Amino acid sequence: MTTAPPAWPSVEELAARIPDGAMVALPPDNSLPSVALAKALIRRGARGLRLLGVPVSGFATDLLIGAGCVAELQTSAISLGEAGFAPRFTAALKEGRIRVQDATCPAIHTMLQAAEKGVPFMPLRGLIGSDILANRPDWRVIDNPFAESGDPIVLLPALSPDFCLFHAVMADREGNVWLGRRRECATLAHASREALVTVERFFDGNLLEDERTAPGTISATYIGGVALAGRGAQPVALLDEYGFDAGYVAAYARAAKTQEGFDNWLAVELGGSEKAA
Amino acid sequence: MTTAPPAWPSVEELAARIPDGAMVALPPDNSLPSVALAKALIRRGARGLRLLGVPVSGFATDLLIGAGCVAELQTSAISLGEAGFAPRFTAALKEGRIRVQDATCPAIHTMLQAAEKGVPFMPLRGLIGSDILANRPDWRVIDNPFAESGDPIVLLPALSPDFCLFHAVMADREGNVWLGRRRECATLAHASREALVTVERFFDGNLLEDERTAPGTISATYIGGVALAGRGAQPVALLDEYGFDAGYVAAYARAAKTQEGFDNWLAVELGGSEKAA
Amino acid sequence: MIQPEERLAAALAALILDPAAPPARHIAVGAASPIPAAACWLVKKQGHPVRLSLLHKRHGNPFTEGSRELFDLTGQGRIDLFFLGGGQIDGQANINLIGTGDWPGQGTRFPGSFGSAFMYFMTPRTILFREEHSPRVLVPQVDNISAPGVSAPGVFRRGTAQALVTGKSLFRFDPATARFTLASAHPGEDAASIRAATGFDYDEPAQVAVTPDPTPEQLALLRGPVCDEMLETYPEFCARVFARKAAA
Amino acid sequence: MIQPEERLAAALAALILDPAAPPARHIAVGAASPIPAAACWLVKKQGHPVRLSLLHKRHGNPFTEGSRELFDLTGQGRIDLFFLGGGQIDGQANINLIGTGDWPGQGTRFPGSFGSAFMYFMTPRTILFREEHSPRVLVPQVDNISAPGVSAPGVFRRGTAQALVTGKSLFRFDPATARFTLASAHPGEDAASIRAATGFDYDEPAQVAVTPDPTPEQLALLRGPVCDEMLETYPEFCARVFARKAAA
Repeated sequence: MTTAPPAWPSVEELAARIPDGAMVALPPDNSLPSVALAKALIRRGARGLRLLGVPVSGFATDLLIGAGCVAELQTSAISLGEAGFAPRFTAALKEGRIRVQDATCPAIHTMLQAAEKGVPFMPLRGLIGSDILANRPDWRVIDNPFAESGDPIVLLPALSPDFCLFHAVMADREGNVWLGRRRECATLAHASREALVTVERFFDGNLLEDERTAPGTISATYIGGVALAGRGAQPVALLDEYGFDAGYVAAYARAAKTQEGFDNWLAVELGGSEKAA
Repeated sequence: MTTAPPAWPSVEELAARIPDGAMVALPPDNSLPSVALAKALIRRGARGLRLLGVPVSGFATDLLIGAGCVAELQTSAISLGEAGFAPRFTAALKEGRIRVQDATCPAIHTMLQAAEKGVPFMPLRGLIGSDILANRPDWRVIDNPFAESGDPIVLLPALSPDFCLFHAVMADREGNVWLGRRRECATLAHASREALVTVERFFDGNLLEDERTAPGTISATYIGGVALAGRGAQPVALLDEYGFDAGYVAAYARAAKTQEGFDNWLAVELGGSEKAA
Repeated sequence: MIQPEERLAAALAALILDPAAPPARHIAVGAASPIPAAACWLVKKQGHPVRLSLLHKRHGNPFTEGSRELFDLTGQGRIDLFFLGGGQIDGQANINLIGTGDWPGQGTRFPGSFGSAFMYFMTPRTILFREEHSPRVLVPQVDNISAPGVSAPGVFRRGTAQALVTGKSLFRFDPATARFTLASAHPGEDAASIRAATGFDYDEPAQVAVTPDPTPEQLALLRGPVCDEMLETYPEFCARVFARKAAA
Repeated sequence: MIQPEERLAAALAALILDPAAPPARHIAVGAASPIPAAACWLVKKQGHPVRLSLLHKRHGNPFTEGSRELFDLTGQGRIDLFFLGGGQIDGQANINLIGTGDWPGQGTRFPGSFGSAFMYFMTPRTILFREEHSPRVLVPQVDNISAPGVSAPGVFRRGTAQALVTGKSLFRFDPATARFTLASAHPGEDAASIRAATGFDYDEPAQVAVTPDPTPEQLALLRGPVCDEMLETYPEFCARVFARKAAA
């Protein structure tokens, strides 16, 4: 039984809440990024965004970089998967148009967990001897106070993105959102000041009331806004709803080898919508 | 469609894997402790257990203390809820028969999260000025290395219980267990060396395959053993399956005011089974 | 007839809505706290936008990570107000949930500190609530500190007690002086009876106000929609105070 | 005809089962690693009890906390073996996934370090795998270190590289000397051709063994049940190597 959704904002209205210069976190291509919101940011001509890959970056990030929306990227890796390196990222890095801060996957999770917990830092093993650490003056090495003898360990500062954007299966009237096993988005929502979410459909009930939907639900407490966006993760997969569109991404990768090719691809992609200046 | 479960051990066999002196973690009365396993430990005459309340303790802990199975208790609180203080705990503390280590709820969660993450410690706000901290020589205060001026903060060491015991709704052939929204048991299972689980019923399929069951499932990776125990949480509630039996707990609280009353209650409760010496 | 619990709920609701205090957009209510829960529901049913997280609600419990999620939420600064009690509460707003006598409660053992040693620091405001108002509970100095009323400069702390509400009166707390001031006495009490029943020293105005009665509108809400919300979690309380029983 | 990928999978399987190495009860396989994945499935289909966590499996993905759960699992010591590659790999087993030239890859930028700076320390053993065997990839010293091959005394580390497998040969790694030793050359290669294709210095036995062919039983498993398991995640690989296509 489907009824009309409540008076949710449009995807464009949601994107308009994200000011230029904001730190925006995106999950990777296997964990429900909202490509719909990324495209809306491009349509509104966002500038100076500081993107965070949680913990790595993919299609939506390359798109935003190509469209000139991004000033900084913190991530543990960026690629288009089988379609290879992220072409607009690589070009922007070469041309000095974006600042890149390299991390390693568990470090990004850990910084978000520190923010989730409200502590100023968390430790993480590994990292010592890596040039990642050598290039992160914001990370510290201390001697483990619980060890008998010297035991250096890295402390990572808490990181609270201004916004995180993801795409879920459904949301209810309260603003609870359901995304099944992809519960890592919950930590991201907890750590972010505001989570903006697109969903496939409206759920007419309370997702937290039913024991069967509750465990895959993120409470509205953490959700700043929900918009309806059918196939809003596409070309990325959404659980068992739809698969990864490898052909679409491969076509993008070919087109985006040059800025001109990217611009043409984007003009077609954004269709009738006015393109960002 | 229900079929016979695979060749699982009995509750008694599961309890037999827990040696005397082991550190055993139990969730509180609102979060699926396995009362069935606690009773099996009493039947086998377990001794010297070191219990951990995650983060508080309830009915099963008072039962184990009354039966003489417990040497130590680390917890943030212990009570029988509406039925009042935990009588066998209080008597054992008075008579010096158990060692009690007081904590505060988020500290217990944090110590388990440190173990889950494989780090030797994690920080936590609060606590400074509390006598809990003053009585925990194993907790440290350091100056936050990320602060500009002095900012004392507590570091808590990682804590890995030998076993954790909880009661879930169902388990599949692989050993995956489903407990719905009570996902805090996942952190407990991750942090513990072995999770021993009782369930209401067998699930004939793979709980991690289906997007609807996956988010409330704990992977078999963390599960040391599963046994069937119908109403194995009773008198505690199990999600929407059955409620808290307040009358049963109130009757226990009345009986357990004295050791004699407890012993009589237990003799009836354990029925035909041989009572622990 | 106004029940004492109804008056206390109304008094707590007024403190929640205190315009001088930091806003209470999200309130968490712990175990075995029917009167604070009634106060929160009263505020909500009066039409104020507030999110309530009731930890012991069985159906529709908002947390999928158990109590850890509450503490993390609070760590994030998303919980604005919490209620705490104490087996002992002293004049500096220290609370003792451990027990009397030597550590860990060799006299009378209380249940334990729960999350108090964290929540008291991390919420912008705490309302202390204890129905029993006696020199046994309100002591000059607690035997054991579960959570301190104030902290040394430099110790991270978002807030302190806003007030202490008992079965006899309402005290305001001033963290700068670490002292309570009697704000109002419930009907039947006066300055002298409060002083006699209180083990700690506190400040007192020349004229002690009377804690107001709930309004008829508040009483109607408490006995109707507030009770409806509380029946599942607090059946005994609802039967006793509102003379209402849950459907079988 | 034995495909090169089949030989590599069999060589990796032999390393996984190496009785001298710590046991591999639970192996995790990262993104875009069809040959390591085939090796793991081969071990499993040969009847060895091993748990496989394949991070990019869409259906029945074992993780409900995403990749954080993999890193936590590894932190707990529950992952025994992991595979790592590198845009550059040097003679001390340092790996570079960042890029060539100045930080952060001003020459050729690689995708980034993923979890390597953690996994390389926290798994009891790592198998380095890179099909391209050239002086461009196997360098005397990596330009940027994503994860170091060995660590100073006192730095917490559970293990190091066990071996490096390429399209031309198999090297063993000795963490005590931080050097590779050529263990076998694949058919068509010899000591001289490996030396010429390798940018870093390494040790070499008097007689270089030839990497063995997969047995007929292994080939049957690879082309049958192993391919069945991999079709969904690696359709292109299965089509190319095993000439099998997923059902439409």
